[in-house]
Amino acid sequence: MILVSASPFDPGALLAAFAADHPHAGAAVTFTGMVRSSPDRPINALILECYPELAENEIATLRGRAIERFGLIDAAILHRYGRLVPGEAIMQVMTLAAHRQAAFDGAQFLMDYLKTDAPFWKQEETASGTQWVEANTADDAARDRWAK
Amino acid sequence: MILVSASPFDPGALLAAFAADHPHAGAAVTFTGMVRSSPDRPINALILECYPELAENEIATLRGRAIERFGLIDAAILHRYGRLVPGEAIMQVMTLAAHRQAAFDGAQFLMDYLKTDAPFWKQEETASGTQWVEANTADDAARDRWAK
Amino acid sequence: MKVLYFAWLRERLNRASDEVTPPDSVRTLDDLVCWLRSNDEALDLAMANPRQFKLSKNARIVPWDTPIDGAETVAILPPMTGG
Amino acid sequence: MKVLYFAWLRERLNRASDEVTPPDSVRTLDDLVCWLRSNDEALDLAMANPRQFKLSKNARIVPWDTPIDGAETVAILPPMTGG
Repeated sequence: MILVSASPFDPGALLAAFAADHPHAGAAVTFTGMVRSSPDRPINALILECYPELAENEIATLRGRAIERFGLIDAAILHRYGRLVPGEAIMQVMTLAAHRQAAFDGAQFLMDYLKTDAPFWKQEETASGTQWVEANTADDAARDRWAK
Repeated sequence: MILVSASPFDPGALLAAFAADHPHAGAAVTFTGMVRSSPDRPINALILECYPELAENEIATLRGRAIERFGLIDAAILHRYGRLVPGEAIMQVMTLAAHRQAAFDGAQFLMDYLKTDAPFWKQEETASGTQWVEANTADDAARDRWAK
Repeated sequence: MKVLYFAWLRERLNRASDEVTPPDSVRTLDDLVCWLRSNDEALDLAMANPRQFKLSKNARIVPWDTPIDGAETVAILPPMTGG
Repeated sequence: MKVLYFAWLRERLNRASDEVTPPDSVRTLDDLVCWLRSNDEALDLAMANPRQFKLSKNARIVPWDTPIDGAETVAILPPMTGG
């Protein structure tokens, strides 16, 4: 399952549906990314710009690579765009495998690539205005650990 | 949150409740372990024996160590015992952190220790009888990678 | 051929896309970017550090040396910050 | 003092616990296990590879050399297979 959408999603309901689809898998790992607002850096909202057609294509490719590389039973990726307020889920990755390590590795692989290779761009809306979030070189390093 | 119980739980509802408790965290990782029955090794049920009082104490200690070591905002561990059929959730670990790597590391740390240091013992009920699941030396190795 | 701009590149150019007809000398996406920059000072300035951008052709991320043959939509993508 | 047995150890002994009063010479959990084994052939056999077992005292996993002072409940735990 791949979903790139401006509509909110329910992380728990998605996990329930995903697990119900494969009643005989052993291990599921779910990563949920949420809009964070910390006291030292409060934000009103996160605005995500997206190139949806490209996002769907790239995410489908990544999903296929993760399934093959880690022997996953299934993988699902959801990513929102538009304006989100603190606490809302931005994205969710779910992996299913026979054993836990494959499920963990598959989820981390997908997250590391989504951070750097999926066409989304974040803007933070704060009391003093709106600014683009800068790309993080640590994210490139996290992705590159999977190169082989 | 720690729960050691013979009653079934709903993985999705637990994730929803956990995330709702901390609306300003950035990253949640959820691991769900489910009873697996494969075509080449079908089982009717998994029967988990437990020492509940010890399990609660050990899990509480592990939870505290994970929170401190990875700077987690929160961590929750649920583990069932009793008789479970294929597809049912055996256990769930959830971690919340500001950033994804801490959430992933905390969840893996908890899983690795739970496998070897939490007082649960699995029996597989198959067409030909019931047998104890043998401890896996790979699980010891997985736990030992966190030694420092 | 349509060229799309995203995020802060879109903001700096004050538009989300251009409709262009590159000359025959433009054979790769790299050539296309050079030609676009030579015709647009704002784009040239915004892309002073070109290798931070990824390029897509018909909604697929591709290497810079990809031929433009068959390209209906090319996008210039600033470093991505999703996930 | 109560001694608890779990999983296949419990099955092999055909009981889940014993109520015991160890002699004064038994000072540590290690001593306790030795004393229990010397009095019970089935337990002695089942624990032929003793270091695979963990021990708990009052519902806390503790090292084998832990003093038995204050122990109300000791458990002998075969290798765990939860998670």
